[in-house]
Amino acid sequence: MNNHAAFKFRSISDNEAFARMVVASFVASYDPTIGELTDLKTVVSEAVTNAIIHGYEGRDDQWVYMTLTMEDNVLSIEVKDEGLGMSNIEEARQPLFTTKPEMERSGMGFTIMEHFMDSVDVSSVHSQGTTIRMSKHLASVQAGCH
Amino acid sequence: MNNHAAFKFRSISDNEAFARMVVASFVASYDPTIGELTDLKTVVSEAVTNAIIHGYEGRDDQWVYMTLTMEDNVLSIEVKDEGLGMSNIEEARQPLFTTKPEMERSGMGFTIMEHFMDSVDVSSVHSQGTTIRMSKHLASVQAGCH
Amino acid sequence: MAFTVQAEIKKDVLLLRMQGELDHHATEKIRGELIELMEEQNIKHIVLNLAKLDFMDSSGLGLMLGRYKHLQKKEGSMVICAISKPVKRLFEMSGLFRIMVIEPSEDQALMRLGVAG
Amino acid sequence: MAFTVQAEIKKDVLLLRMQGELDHHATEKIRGELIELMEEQNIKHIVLNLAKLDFMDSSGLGLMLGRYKHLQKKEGSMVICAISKPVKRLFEMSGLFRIMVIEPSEDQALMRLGVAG
Ligand SMILES: Nc1ncnc2c1ncn2[C@@H]1O[C@H](COP(=O)(O)OP(=O)(O)O)[C@@H](O)[C@H]1O
Ligand SMILES: Nc1ncnc2c1ncn2[C@@H]1O[C@H](COP(=O)(O)OP(=O)(O)O)[C@@H](O)[C@H]1O
Repeated sequence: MNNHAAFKFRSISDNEAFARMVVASFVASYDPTIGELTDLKTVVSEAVTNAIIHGYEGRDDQWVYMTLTMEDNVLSIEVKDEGLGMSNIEEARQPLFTTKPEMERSGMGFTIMEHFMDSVDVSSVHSQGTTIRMSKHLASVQAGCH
Repeated sequence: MNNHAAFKFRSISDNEAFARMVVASFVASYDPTIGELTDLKTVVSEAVTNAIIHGYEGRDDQWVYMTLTMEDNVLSIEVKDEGLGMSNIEEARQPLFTTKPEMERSGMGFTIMEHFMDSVDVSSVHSQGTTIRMSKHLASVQAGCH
Repeated sequence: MAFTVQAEIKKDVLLLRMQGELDHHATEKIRGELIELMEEQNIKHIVLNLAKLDFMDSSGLGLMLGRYKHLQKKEGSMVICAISKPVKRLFEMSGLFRIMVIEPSEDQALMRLGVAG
Repeated sequence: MAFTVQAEIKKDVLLLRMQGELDHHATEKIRGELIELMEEQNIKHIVLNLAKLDFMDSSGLGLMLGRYKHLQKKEGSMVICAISKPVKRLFEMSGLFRIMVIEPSEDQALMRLGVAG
């Protein structure tokens, strides 16, 4: 069964947990493995946190957008902000690279997304915002439960 | 902490459970009581089910819209469809009234919403769709956890 | 959280142990099978064990009322047992408490219908 | 699912038992207090018991790396114990496994720092 959902929510840090629960709820009916669930929650957490702290630099009255699409065996996740954007995407994706060391950022966000998902696409326009598109093939869905 | 989120998702019956989990996740950080959680999940289930089976008469390629707003102590929930609408709202809200007895509908959906929420507002335009607006004061939030 | 049901037949009594969340999605999945089973096995009474039913909404009420009406025609009855607090509230609100028999435990429910043990 | 942490001090060792979900929201809440506590109590080593940590992302890694660097200046160490599978994967991926000491249990972690029992 294919499915599609789209959201927007406020750029407050409480919504990091909310976004994780939303993705977990969205895939629940496909009987994902615990490992898949953890991976999906982790990458959503990374992308939404980045939108809040890098995109909006902590302003809590902005919108973070997320869309979830389940098509055949593949879950696609898009996380978007209309914040600062970034100038050098290549550099940003390097492990341990961060522009906010004073916030004790580890610079591992993108590395984690790339590691846990099959594909990660980043597009960003300076002072207009950033969109992350990720996809992952879920083994459990392929098994034909749905 | 006030919060706001808006969603749309496909009119498939799997999304009844999804919508319930979304509302539960949205209020999770406010430490609701188990009773409050059950009430909220139940009314969302009623409204989303109605959108799917009455609004869209089972067509599974349409959108159901939900917005959640937490403001001060009050959670507002709006569930909207762009389906058939209804001609007589007064009648529809009567306990045990249903236009789909052949589907074994109990006709208790609106009664349950009214019973579990502080306010329920229904607006509907024939062949344009139906919007349900409900609100509930959450005791736990008042207690000042947030 | 998905819905599952475990069925057991004792003479003309169908014992259903429900688990998970009984909403419109779940009722659509089981209604047909349930009706078929009741006809094939000539069921006269139903015992519903709701101990593990985490959630139910008005679609669940509709399913139960539907089966209740079936049984009434055969002068059978529907006995509900081990009902949880949230589901109990829904029963009270909808008036189902007035037409169905409620027993605290599965044993007591089966006893009432003479098929215990 | 909210994050909570229970702190215990044994000589110059700070034992932290973490519970729930350690994300950016949670790190922002506890970082200040943690730094203060470490300074006031002259902490040299930290033992992190992660048995009940259900979730962690790169913000949690950042918090741990931050404290690790603090301790390093005092020639102290950070010992992680009772790590769960999902959190372990994150540690492996990020290379944290190479710089931190891992012990299977809290007792063994405390023993290593000479403050067991
Ligand atoms: N949504 C975003 N908007 C603007 N900049 C971003 C966004 N996401 C990531 N970045 C930039 O990419 C860098 C690396 O991101 P990441 O790998 O997640 O590490 P971290 O969040 O720890 O800094 C960030 O430090 C930031 O400069
Ligand atoms: N979203 C909707 N679109 C169109 N009609 C609706 C909608 N929601 C409710 N109705 C009408 O109101 C009636 C009563 O609804 P409700 O009390 O939920 O009972 P039930 O769903 O069991 O019929 C329905 O039978 C239907 O005719």
